[in-house]
Amino acid sequence: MWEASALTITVFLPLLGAALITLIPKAREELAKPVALVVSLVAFALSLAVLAGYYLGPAGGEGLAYQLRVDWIPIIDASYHVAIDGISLPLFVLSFLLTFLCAVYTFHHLEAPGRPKAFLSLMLLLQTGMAGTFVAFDLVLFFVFWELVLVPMYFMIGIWGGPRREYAAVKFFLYTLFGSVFMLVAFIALYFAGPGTFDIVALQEAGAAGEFGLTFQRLAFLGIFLGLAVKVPMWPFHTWLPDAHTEAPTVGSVLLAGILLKMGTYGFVRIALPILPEAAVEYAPIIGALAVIAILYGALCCLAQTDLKRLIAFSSVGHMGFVMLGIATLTPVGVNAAIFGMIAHGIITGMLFFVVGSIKERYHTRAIADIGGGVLQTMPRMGAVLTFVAIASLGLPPLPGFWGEIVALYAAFNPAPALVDAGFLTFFRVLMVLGAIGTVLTAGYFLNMLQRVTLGTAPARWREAELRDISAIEWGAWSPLLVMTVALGVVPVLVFGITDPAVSAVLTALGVS
Amino acid sequence: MDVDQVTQIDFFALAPELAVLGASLLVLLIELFLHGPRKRFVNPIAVLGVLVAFGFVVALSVDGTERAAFGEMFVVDSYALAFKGFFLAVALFVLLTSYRYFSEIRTYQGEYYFLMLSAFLGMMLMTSARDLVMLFIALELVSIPGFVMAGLRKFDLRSNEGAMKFFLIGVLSASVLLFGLSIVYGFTGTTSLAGVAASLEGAEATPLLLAATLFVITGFGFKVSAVPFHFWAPDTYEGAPIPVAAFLSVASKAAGFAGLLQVTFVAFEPLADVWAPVLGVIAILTMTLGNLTALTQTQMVRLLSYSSVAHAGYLLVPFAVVQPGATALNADAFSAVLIYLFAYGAMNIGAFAVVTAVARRHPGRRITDYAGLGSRSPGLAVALTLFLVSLGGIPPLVGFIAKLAVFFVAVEAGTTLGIVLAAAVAINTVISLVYYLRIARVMWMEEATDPEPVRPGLALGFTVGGLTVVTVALFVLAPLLWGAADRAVLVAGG
Amino acid sequence: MSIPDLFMLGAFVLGGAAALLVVTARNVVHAALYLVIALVAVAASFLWMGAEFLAWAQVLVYVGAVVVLILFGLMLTRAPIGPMAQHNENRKFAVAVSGGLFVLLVTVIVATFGDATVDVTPVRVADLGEVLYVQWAFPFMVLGFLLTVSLIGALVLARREEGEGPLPDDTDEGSDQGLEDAAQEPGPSDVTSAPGAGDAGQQIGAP
Amino acid sequence: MQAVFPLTFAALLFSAGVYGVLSRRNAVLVLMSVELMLAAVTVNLVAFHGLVASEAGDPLLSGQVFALFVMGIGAAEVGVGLAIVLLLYRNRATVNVDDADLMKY
Amino acid sequence: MFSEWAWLIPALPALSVLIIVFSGRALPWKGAEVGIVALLASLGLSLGVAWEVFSHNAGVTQGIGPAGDADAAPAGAEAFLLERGLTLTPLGGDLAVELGMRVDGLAAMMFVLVTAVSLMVHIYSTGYMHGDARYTYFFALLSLFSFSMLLLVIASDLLVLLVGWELVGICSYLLIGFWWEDKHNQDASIKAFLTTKLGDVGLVVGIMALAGMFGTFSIQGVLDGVAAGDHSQALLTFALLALILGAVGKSAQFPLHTWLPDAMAGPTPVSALIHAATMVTAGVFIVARLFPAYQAAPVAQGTLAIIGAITLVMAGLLALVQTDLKRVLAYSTVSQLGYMMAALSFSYVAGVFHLFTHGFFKALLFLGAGSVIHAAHSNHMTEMGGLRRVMPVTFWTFLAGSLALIAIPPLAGFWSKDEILVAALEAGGYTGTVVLVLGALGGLITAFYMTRALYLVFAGEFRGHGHPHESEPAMTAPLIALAIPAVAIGWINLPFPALQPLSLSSWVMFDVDYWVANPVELNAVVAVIATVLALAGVLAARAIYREAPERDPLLHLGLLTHVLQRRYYLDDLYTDLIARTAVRDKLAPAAVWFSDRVLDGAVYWSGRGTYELGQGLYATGDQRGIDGAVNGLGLSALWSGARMRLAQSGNVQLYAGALFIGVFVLAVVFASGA
Repeated sequence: MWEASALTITVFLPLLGAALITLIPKAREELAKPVALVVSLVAFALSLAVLAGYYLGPAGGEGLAYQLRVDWIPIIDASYHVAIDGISLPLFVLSFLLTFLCAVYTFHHLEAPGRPKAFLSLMLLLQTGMAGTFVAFDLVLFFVFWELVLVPMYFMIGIWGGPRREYAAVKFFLYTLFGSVFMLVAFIALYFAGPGTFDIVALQEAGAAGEFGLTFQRLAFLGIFLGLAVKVPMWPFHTWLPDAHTEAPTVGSVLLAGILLKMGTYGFVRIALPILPEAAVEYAPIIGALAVIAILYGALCCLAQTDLKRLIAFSSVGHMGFVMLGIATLTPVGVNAAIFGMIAHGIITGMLFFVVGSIKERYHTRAIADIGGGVLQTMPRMGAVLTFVAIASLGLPPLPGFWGEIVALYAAFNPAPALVDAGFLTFFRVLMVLGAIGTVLTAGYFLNMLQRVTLGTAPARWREAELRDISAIEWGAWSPLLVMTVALGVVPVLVFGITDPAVSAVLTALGVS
Repeated sequence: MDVDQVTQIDFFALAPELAVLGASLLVLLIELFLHGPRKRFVNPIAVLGVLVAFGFVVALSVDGTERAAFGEMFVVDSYALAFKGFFLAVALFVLLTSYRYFSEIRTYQGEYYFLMLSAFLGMMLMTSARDLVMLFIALELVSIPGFVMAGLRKFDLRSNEGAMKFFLIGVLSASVLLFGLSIVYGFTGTTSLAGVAASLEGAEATPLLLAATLFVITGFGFKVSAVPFHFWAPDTYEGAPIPVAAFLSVASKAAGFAGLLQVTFVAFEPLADVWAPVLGVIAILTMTLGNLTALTQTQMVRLLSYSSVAHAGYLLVPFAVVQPGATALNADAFSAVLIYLFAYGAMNIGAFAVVTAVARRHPGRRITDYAGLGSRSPGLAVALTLFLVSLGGIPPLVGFIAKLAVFFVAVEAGTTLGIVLAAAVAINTVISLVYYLRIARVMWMEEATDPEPVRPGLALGFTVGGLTVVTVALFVLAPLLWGAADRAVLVAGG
Repeated sequence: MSIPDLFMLGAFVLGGAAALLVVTARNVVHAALYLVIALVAVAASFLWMGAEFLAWAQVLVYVGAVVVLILFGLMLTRAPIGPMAQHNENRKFAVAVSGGLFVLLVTVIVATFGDATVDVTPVRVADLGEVLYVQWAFPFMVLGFLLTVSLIGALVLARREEGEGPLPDDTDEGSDQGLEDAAQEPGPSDVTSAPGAGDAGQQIGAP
Repeated sequence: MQAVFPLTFAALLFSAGVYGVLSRRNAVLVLMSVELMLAAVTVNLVAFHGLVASEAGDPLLSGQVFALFVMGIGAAEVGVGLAIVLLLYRNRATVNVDDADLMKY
Repeated sequence: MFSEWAWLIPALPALSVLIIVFSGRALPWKGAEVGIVALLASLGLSLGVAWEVFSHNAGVTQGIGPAGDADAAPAGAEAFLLERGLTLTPLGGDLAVELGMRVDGLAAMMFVLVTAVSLMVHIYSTGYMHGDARYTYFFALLSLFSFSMLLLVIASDLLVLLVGWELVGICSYLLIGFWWEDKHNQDASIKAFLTTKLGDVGLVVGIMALAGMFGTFSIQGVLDGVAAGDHSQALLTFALLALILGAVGKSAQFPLHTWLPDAMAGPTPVSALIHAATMVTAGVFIVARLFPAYQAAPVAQGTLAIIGAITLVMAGLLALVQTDLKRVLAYSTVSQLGYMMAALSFSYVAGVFHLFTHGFFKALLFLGAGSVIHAAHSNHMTEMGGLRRVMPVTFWTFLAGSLALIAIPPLAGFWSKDEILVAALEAGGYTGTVVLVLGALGGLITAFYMTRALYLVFAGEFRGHGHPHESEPAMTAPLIALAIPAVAIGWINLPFPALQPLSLSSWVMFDVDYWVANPVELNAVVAVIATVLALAGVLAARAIYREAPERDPLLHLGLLTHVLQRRYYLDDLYTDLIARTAVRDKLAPAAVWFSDRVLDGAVYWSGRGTYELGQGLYATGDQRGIDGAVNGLGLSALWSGARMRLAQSGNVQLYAGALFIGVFVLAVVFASGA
């Protein structure tokens, strides 16, 4: 019973919570916070139970577990098919963790105009969309969850965001939508070209069996690529991201960086590669090149930033570049690295946005020049946490960012045999060197940022302002992330161990690696 | 067809129409005996009539046998029943939307409901008609009350003008349609849809026949407000009472599509090679122009009217992929149109219902009137947001299922035109969300200029709430929608 | 060219000329009278083609009723009776469109039916009546209802009566003055309480 | 009888009607033009009926019956149209079609 | 037995970090004691491990007899090697990262060096950093650094080694910028980190290339793979060259050496520990770690020699003209690291031996310098002088360290540097000759600048402000403790074949065959020449600076004349002309110019240029180009929307016209379709 319904219960519990919150009378709006906290905590606990069950249950840590397949629209063979495996499990759990922590954080601060009821119900709705994307094993269902996140995030940015929130929100929405409608078209094309189903498992089998012609694969991959690349975002589809991140409220930024971006890269691993392996081989060099451009370009743009949040937003472009580089290699190592990179980026950048959000809340500005340095003086703990997280983000070992980057680079040195046969060995090795150079630039802008923000002597007005250092609630929201940052870095097997069997299974089925 | 056959009338088959007819006459009659504010009680009578008719439709569906009365003039099959059910549901919500709007006037309430019910009667007849003559008469029965209702804001010049434009373009296109039909008759010697199809099978597509097809398309193109036959729509919607605008944008348009479906998928199916690309061009033009023009609108009803033009474009996409003889593909295309229509009906009437509610407080119907609606009337704002997002085709709302169905057939066709159409729909979806989101933005992200809440009242509140539920529920229950549409397919050779 | 052809040609010439005059006459009443001629010519052509009943129906319905209705319309709208410019600035455009249409139609007609002939055997009125009341009974009934609907519709629009007022949002230029009392009115009690909006609205929107 | 004569007659009436609809300012004159178009349709129908009768035959007399219906519908339309024109005239004291451009863009 | 527990050596400082971070402030000595105890324990364990390794290796080598006598090692004789590990994580496929330890002679030696120096620095810092606001934080970082360095040393897996490598880098960053209120320190810390990080590109590429070639990150696996010889020679050379780039960055070799002098902005104990004894030797260490691989790639070896040779001379010349005491020492460090690098291209033992000795005496020198600076409140030698009298302990220990560095026999530096020159001589060839000549010349320069520093600091009258006094025992005790190895540590590898089985060469050997084939021998000629050169340098400097260190040497022509007259007029002339005029006034400034302008400028401008590129890219490319295109599309949609709505003219007759136009247009479409 639990085996079949676990994912459904876990995914839709937040939705139920959202509905519950809307029923709270307006006069007692503050009640929404504890409700959201409890709901997200229970959901998180359930996700942990799923995680535990994946290892202790019948799946024993391999293959698909918690499968539930119910016909939804039988005429087009679209089903409610949910399942989970090692590829999605870490992301699944992370989404619940981050949402829970965001719920905690809202006790500390919620941007104007407040309205916790609306905000938290949107957040929980978003959670359902995010978690659902990671467990959907039907293309239509996947798309539904994929799009489901757009609306709440649109409102989160648009209502609670910064000065240019409306522009940012619309841009986020439209840009993502633009990509995803083409993805939908490609999904439907898969239906007609393949075995006449939207079931991802069946389509993967069809893909491995070579049921799709090469020309078709190229076109379909292009469509899917557009949808996913915008979400990732890959260069040059990234321009929505700085605006969205910059203007979004803290919680929005955290979830956007922590989970939403991963949906794109996850889509590559789950859908694009296994179903269209031959096209993947053809596109891999392009993806790799774009990824490396993103790494270098993101870093260079970061150097030019004067806005703290925007800087971190641009850093995401670079980090996701490493993830995409890993995927582009089409090897188990690369894909593992990519998933690790996603988790690492989710935790670290999520944490960065938390800290930066808190700094902004206290300083009432995001401009680095206005902060004027010396956060370590005004708020020593905040400065220390920011330093730690920034250092984690720049890929210092043994923190998680390192594993994602370095293993991706390794994978780029030894790309899949199919790519080697296609004559791209040297190309990928050049990409690796360029990516390695990117790590220096990454270090450069982060240290530059730290210098300008945390170090030095604080301007008099901030010293006199008596800014409050990290509050208890903030510690509560952050310490799990900080602990995980260290834990995943020191014990990377926590993620690699989960992903490796699944990734190897998926990629060996392709026959490209 | 001998005399016995046509005089043996199956009243059960006719029951829904008779119920609506009865209600319409009853409304007209009873209103004479009601005075002042009491005149509004004719609305419940009309609603009751619609519900009774709906009951009959359900009964007929359960019964399941194909019935006919008056030969091909009146056929009851799953297609007809599906559409009748849809039209009656639309009628129900339009009537509920109308209640408070019209309850505030003293006169011609009975006439209004009579006209409205007559129009719906016309639609129901249309779906049962399998003959061009009957089809045309039913279509006129939809149009003529529409002309009148569009002008019901008798003291507002905009309404007068809107009605005039609607009427002139309507009559003009009716003439064009008739001219086309007459040529078709000349070629085939029959006005029966099946007969036309049979006689066109293998026939040479002479220029005159093509011109006739074109004229017929033009006639229906007016009804569905496809570009370039759409110009009346924004002006008329803007001038018309809002419930009537809702009626025009959903019911009247759906009737146009019902007619177009029968004519193209059944009668002209053998000529699909010729007219399908034309409809493809029209589809692309319609959605693009509708969406682009909607971008810069400042008036809510006008914006929705351009939006409904754009939706006509999406609805035309399945027509454009029809191929002669490709029964499976055509059936899918047919059902895609039905799915889209049903979905569109729910969400668009919902949007108009909210607009009706807001217009009571802000007759100007400007988009700026919606500022801060999210804090003033959260319920209405949530509902309108859902309707708009659904119109944009975002899951988990029924609009997504509709878009999915359209994409589905466009891709299924696998032709270049299909791919181009899919891409056009994709791009247009994005464009359309610009203005849908603009309204959402105004509602939720701008300060209210008027702090007073907007209260919809019971009937309107029920409409909005009910349609919200429908918009969400039909997504989850998409198989019902899809299955119903699939069963209602009416394709030559199918 | 047979005799019916000649008759037909006569109706053609007469009706065509009259039709052209209808759409070009500078005097509205003259236009109406030309319309009578054109419609009579149409009736005549029916006659030559063996549709006797239709011919008489045409004369009765159109010449007898419709044209009279139109003349009434002209009078009621106080159209200037004297000659004056009755054309808008689209005239050249209109000539091009209609001329093009005519050329197009004639071309395809001649191409398609250049050598076809029309059976002019008169249709007996009894036969027509039979099919009309048996096979076409249903559309006929619906047409009857349609005429009723149009009658009532025309009446609603054309009449003015006591107590008639504008609809809630009848305003010029859509000014933002909502109905205050409507807004204050509590929603759920609508069903029973008498809305007093009509009166207020009348003062605002009455022409 | 040669089919081209009635058919061309109908085409002429129709085109004239189109011209009138497009170019006449007075709404009543536009209505008259519409009547011409409808008349054209009836001529067409009757002619085609003859055409069909001369070939396969038409036991249902569809063409003539259709023409009859078109006449009825034409009458109904004129009624409603005139009502609309009157309404417009009452509120604005003009029946010129091209003056009606309160709503645009 | 100790070796099995060697993992505790890094683990104890790691534990100490946690304790200090979480409860350091509450402790009586504010956390310092935790670090000291941990390091003490680690040192003890290190010595145990060292003894175990030594006894094993000595057992093997004693069986063979004096190095060089036998032709080959007997079968079964293996150098000590203990590898223990657990799989840290699979990476996919059959690739995994092992968290393992690789205990052998090299590791054991590094354990001793790192823990000993670190312990001394810990103790010293309790005095030096006394009263600092971030005292506890400082000790946490020191412990963290010790852990990181030891992790680097113990790693059996290249990725884990990389972890340690990066960690020491970040510790260095944090410690250089320890007083972060000052922008100068911030800049120095960032420069240090980024410059080494740039080198890390090479390291990462190299490691990836090695791992990619051999399918494992394990050091042993790589070495086995190289030994098996089934690989692309070009790729191996490429990988090793890339690794050299990493080493160049970390060990401040030409041309990436510029960060190290700036790094002196950090607290002096940090300079002693990180920027003299341990972290900067990581580059040397990794080359030593992969020495067998380098042996298989002569090109890489040659590159090492050239880089080392250039560095040692260039840095020595630079040291000549510094007035900042720490900078003198910093350049000296760079120079000595150059020796080590160069040495490793010929002889494993020579390079490692010099690493070991240098670690002790350079730490001593830095700590001594710290003591001096603490007393004089200035880094500048112009504000010192005459401290010999007031700071006797500091003076004597500093002198010992200086002489060790100058390589005066029988102090530590002499033996190790001599070994390098001998190795270069024996290797011969182009690179050998270059290293030999430049190395000898470098000895001269080293002697000169160290003597100058000694005179400027300790001789003459005090030129600064205040009243300097001897440092507290917490600082002097480590000086004394370090002075002992500075004097004596060289004796553990005396170049006499008979002693070799019991010496360092046996202790640190990685392979018995190599030990047999490359005996450490005394070359009397080289030793004498080197010593003479060193003494020449000392004397030259003494000649210039003895009498009046406070005066600008340029004005000391009279003194020069006096020296000439007394002994070797030519010699003095030579000294004057070459050492003072040519070298100091021309070459050294030129080198400074090159270093500051060209190299540093290149670094600066490449950084600056990168920044500008980022600015430009962002402003034009991203915001105007890509984003502009996106916004432009939106705008054009709006624009066309605004155009299109004009079609809605309001005139119904135009609408009707459009209807017919539409019919015509569609007819054309129709016709084309049909």
